[in-house]
Amino acid sequence: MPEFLDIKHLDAGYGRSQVLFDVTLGIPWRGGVAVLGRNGAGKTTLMKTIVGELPAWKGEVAFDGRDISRRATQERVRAGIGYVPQEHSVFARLSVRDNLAVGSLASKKDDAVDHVLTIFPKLGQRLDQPAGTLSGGERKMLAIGRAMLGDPKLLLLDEPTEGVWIGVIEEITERLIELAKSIAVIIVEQHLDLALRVADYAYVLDRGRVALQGQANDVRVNPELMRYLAP
Amino acid sequence: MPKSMTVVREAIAGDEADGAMAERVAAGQAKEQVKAGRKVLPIVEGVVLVAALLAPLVLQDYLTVFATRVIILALFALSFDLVWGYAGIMSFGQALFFGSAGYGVALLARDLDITNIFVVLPAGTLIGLTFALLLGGFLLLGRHPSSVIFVSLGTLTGSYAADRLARGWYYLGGQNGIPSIAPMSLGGYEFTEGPAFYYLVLGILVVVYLLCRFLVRSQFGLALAGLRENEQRIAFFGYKVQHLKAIIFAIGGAIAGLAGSLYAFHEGFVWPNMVGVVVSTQVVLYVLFGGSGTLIGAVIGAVIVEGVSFWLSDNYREIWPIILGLLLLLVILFRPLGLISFVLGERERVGSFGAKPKETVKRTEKQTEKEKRNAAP
Amino acid sequence: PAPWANAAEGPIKVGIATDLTGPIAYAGNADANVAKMVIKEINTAGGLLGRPLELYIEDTASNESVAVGNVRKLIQRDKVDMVLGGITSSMRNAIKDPIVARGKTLYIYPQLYEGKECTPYLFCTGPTPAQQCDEFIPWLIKNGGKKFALPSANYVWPHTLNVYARKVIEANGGEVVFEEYYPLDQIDFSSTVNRIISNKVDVVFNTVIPPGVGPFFKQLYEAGFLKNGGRLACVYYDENTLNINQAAEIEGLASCLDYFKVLTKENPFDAKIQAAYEKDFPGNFLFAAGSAATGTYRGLKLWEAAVKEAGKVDRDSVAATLDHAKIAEGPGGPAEMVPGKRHCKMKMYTAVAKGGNYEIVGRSDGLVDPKEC
Amino acid sequence: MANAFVAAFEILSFGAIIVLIVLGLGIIASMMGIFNFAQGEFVLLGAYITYLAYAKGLPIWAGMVAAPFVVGALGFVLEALIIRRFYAAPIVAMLGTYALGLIIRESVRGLIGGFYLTVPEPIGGSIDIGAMHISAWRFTIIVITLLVMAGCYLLLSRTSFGLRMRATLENPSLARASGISTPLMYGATFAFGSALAGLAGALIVPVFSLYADLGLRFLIQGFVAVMVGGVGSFIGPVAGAGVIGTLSAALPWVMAPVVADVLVFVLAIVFIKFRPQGLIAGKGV
Amino acid sequence: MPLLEAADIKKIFGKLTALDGAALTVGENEFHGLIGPNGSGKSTLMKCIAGAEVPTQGKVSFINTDITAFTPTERARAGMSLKFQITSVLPTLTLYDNILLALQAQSSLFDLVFSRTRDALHDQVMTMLTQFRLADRAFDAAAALSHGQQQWLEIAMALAGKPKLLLLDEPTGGMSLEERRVTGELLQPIKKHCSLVIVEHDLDFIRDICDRLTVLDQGKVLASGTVSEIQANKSVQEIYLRRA
Ligand SMILES: Nc1ncnc2c1ncn2[C@@H]1O[C@H](COP(=O)(O)OP(=O)(O)OP(=O)(O)O)[C@@H](O)[C@H]1O
Ligand SMILES: Nc1ncnc2c1ncn2[C@@H]1O[C@H](COP(=O)(O)OP(=O)(O)OP(=O)(O)O)[C@@H](O)[C@H]1O
Ligand SMILES: [Mg+2]
Ligand SMILES: [Mg+2]
Repeated sequence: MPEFLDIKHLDAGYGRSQVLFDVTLGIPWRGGVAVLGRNGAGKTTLMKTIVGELPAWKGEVAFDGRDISRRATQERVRAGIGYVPQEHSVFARLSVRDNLAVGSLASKKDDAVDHVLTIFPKLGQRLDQPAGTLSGGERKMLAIGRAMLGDPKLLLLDEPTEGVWIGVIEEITERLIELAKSIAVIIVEQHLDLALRVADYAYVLDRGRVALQGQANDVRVNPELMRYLAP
Repeated sequence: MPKSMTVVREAIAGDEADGAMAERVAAGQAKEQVKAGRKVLPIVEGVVLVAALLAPLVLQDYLTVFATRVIILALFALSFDLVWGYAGIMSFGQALFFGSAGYGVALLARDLDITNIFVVLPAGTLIGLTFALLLGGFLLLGRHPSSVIFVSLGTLTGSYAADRLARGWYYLGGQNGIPSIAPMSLGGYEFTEGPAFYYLVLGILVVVYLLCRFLVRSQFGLALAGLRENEQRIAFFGYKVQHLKAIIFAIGGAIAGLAGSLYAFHEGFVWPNMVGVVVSTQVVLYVLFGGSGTLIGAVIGAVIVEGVSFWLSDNYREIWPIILGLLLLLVILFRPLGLISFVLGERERVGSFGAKPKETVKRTEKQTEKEKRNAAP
Repeated sequence: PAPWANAAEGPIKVGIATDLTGPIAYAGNADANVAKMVIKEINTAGGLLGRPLELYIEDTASNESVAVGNVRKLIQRDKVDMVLGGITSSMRNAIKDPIVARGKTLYIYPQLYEGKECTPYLFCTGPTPAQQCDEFIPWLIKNGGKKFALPSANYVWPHTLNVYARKVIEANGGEVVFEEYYPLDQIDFSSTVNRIISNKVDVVFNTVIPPGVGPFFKQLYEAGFLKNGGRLACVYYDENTLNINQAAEIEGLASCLDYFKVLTKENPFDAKIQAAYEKDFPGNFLFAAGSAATGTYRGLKLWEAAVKEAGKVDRDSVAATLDHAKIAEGPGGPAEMVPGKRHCKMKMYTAVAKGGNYEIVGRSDGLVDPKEC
Repeated sequence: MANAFVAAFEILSFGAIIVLIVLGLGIIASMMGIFNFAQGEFVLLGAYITYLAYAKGLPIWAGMVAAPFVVGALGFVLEALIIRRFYAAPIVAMLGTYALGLIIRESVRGLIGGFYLTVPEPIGGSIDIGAMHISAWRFTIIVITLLVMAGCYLLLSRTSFGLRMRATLENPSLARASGISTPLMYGATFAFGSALAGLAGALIVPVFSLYADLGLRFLIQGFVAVMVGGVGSFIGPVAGAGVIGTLSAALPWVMAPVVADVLVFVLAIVFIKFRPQGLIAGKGV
Repeated sequence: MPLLEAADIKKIFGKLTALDGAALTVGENEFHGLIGPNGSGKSTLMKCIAGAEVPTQGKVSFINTDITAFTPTERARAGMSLKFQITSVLPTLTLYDNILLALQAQSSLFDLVFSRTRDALHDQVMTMLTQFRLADRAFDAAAALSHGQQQWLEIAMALAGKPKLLLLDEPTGGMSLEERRVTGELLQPIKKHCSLVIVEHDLDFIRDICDRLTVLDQGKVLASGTVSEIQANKSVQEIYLRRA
């Protein structure tokens, strides 16, 4: 049986500089997958290529059995991919309320926004504030909330806990573990512990190549791991 | 509560370099041409200079006169390029300085009979400088930086208002402008159109060009680039942003004023369009067409736009404005960085202030390799 | 081509600089057409001094800076013997120096204008304020009333014309209720219309120009000015401008020019040139007085006469004979230069718009003096 | 009293005309971040289409109805072919649309031969109230302007269109990542803004007659109105247009028109300088 | 005498009171950590100190001068340097130019125009780039860096001006544990000539490098003291257990 998201021999990059080299990975229908690697390893680039913000130079991206590597981002998203970018992850001039409204444009559930607000009560107090004026952590919460509202079948999270306070990280982690029971989650994360708690499987990128992969628990104890994460 | 609103805007603008902007930068980056290494600019500059020096020898009389005009306009384009291409200040009303200097020297000639080149050119330069300081001081300066759109539409409106003022003001000749300006003089010699005037103007252009070139390649030029990229950010480094903007805007105004006074004497008349929107837009087109952010691009743009319109109006009399529009559109669409980008790489266009890039890279690459090995456990 | 007697000396070069593009292109193209027609006519008749005429047309593009460049082409590249052209006053001002002072060439300006142009070697063949006002304003006072309003576009022609008009109005027992100037592209005239209505003005002596004039007349009409017996007067209104408004909005508008198309009914010569023009140039560019087409015709013919008399084409000789040149036939009748004045005497007609066409209601007894310089 | 009423009506009607013209400009500027220098030419095209219908013997209102659709469709096409490349650079967009405007304007000039052509109003004459006459057509324009304004407001506030549009402008890549089809949004918005310009042109041509510079005449005034009102919302530019239109019609009642003309712009710049966010800061619709 | 003293700072955004009488005192050569839950006002306090926000009320003094009314430029020239929470490098300029821009900021106009410091600064630029492991990308545009690399560059730029007080707002966001450790090591040597205020969520990191801590909660200072004092503080433990 094919994987839910199947990436084969993917090359990608910016302009003429290639960043990803022959990346092959598979994401199952359910459960978490962590993508690790040091700064500049190509994690964000991989995420962008999956949602289609960057074109794949070579190779194949298949989602739900269909090749999506030529599809526009919005089509991929409508097909069920949710994405929390690393930077610029909220609509800065739109209010928090409108940000959430954009997230739920495609959603059928009425109480979805309320649900997000129970997860992140902090946002409830900031509904009319332009999202650009939120604090760093609040912004991340909003971005995650927004992506969750679209009922994705595959959720891509690019460093969702950067700048988030430990108290909230715990909350987010639990939600993600919960979520990973019903959908697929790809998480790029520097908190190794967190990442490997959410993920069952992990890939480690090094200079644009998959350097290491395996079950989360195996990767965690792999002596090679530190070498790929240290600067 | 106006205060807190501005604060909100500022927070948004300053903090979250907004997504659209990020996309812009990324788009620009993606187009990066890897033509580094070779230095193309000096070659282009040299070719243009030689061509300009030889032009009167091969051109007929009237074409030399035309070429003189073009060179004056190139000087004007230079002033705009400095302000927009280097410092990122969108002066959509650059004609205001050009034209007011033109009017100024025309009045000197008409009312005071002063046409001495050593008086009128400095006077024109000074007028341009003063007007730039006044308008710039009003529009650009202040605690809260003005947005590009505000500056561009503000200067545009300023120039529009000046145009209308000139049309309405009888002393300035109203709609008719000031005709029959006496030629510029030096002692008994009169600069009428022709090769002498041409070389005079070319000389001035070369000197101004070299000064500008020196300026933008100095560390001051780097400060200007910082200003263009993110004015608020560099204030936190300790740059006196207000001074920088005032200085560069005033220099731009002064050069425009110099060009305007030359133009007035060369054409022999000034009229309201000269301060207005049409000429303001025209200079923006020159620079965009040639390639903003490279001094030579401004010159090339002026030469080509003027040359092409001249040729078109000769050969496609009825429809030349349409063809010109089409050409402009095509260049803007397919060469948003201007014609110069055909020969010039992105990096060289944006400029780089590091010394001897190649050597340094090699040296440090070795070092980092070593360091990486060291860092690895 | 005809066998030219003096072919060896080469053709005589006539330069036309006029607005072929831009806002007043309709006038410029008509002028260029007239020039083509006249030159062709002269050439068919054997040329001038046994030499063919060669026409050089440059576009002044309704843009003074383009114009100067292009006029220089005529002078310096084509080395024409004479330049005729320019429609607006500002255009004349811009190009006269390159032609006359720096270019040392003869310049003929064909358009009706504000007068006061007394530059040597510059000859004007269109009507002057005196020609347009002296007979017209008394007629207006008789057929409209004594209270005049002078709404005007803010540029030189209206200013200067109004000074003259005011003198004539007051000399004939009329009164100027107000004289006001507007930006050239103003298109809302509510306050003006209000002043006209509330001051019970009899005659609106208008020098507002397009684009403002259309909305202005419409607003006047809608405010009931015509209904209450008001009279519109506008001395540049010719057949071109009739279309700006619907016929009802300008019913009774009076104009005073050197030519109207209706004259073809009474003048065989006018009928002849009108027909010749329409045959060659059947398009939209009308042979009309307000766009300087008649002045162009007159100017070229006067110049032809002058060259014939001089027997040479150099500037000074032609200027000397053009000084007193005459033509027996031209649009609207004969014309002659007033010696020493470089302006032209011609017949003037007063016409009134009725249902979208002009009717001649008055004609000058003889040639009217320009009273300039 | 009667005089004051007429004055108020006239001033209001000119204000309405400016609002009508600025509507489309404002939507494109606020929603797409593009100051469209060709907007005046879209107005011109609307006027020209109305004239064409009239010249071909069709009823004038038919031309007026067709104008917004034709111009809107053209806007859609132009967006896909040209404008789309400009979102990355607002200044380049100004110049690009300027060139586009030049092309359209000069083509239309060629088509109408540089003349001033009259188009009669479908509802002509004046409404007489006692001794006062007010123009029936200007009155109609006021009514239509109000209706169109209300319609746009509802569209932008009651449907998700406005939200999608603002999201797209704010951060296109994130908008795509939220499932919004940004190309479609841009196309639709630009077409909508152009259609409004077409409508404006159709409605004002009987008042001002048709000529090639018809639209250009309003352009800078429109930009100033947008700035005064505040970029970033629908209401802002509309309010700005109301103020600028009313001001430029009202000032000549109390001072020399030539002075009034310049004064409007000077006042506007000073206002914007000290209240850069505009009359109505970019909030809500 | 402390180097920096911010007293009774209040910042109100519309209806929201982001800072409610917060205070911060930093001594010379002191590394001071600023911690607290999301939205507690840490970044806002940093901005008030650096001049990016104007406090509604309160006073900031720096090296015995009241700088409350100073512009950011004046503060920078007085010896302050800030790294924003959200990276804001100058995207189209090269890394080299980014650093040089920061280094030359306080040169006189004359020196800038005649490029009198260019050569002198060259080695410094290269040293900084090498220190932050960016040297091989010295002539790439800053926009081409990954998020983490941009953080490095930001820190380098903040350090470049040789400030007396360095304000770092979450400098290690997006860095792995190892990378954080290296950053900490890079920061240690500046202690000789510079004080540091650092905002961080990673308590281990903060503990490692800071001398003193201030804890903010809902715009108020909850506690301030040495690391061990704070760790022992009851109310601090409480909020760190409480959910946000
Ligand atoms: N310009 C603004 N307008 C309105 N509210 C604002 C503005 N700036 C900040 N806030 C609010 O003030 C509060 C404090 O924000 P601040 O950025 O200082 O938090 P922080 O402590 O840095 O949080 P984090 O750890 O998430 O970065 C937040 O709730 C934020 O939403
Ligand atoms: N816009 C761009 N243009 C060119 N190169 C880029 C661009 N963005 C990133 N890169 C390069 O691509 C490589 C991978 O970047 P990427 O952002 O994917 O890294 P990352 O693994 O997400 O790192 P981080 O942990 O710092 O976020 C880096 O070397 C970076 O310099
Ligand atoms: Mg990343
Ligand atoms: Mg913060």
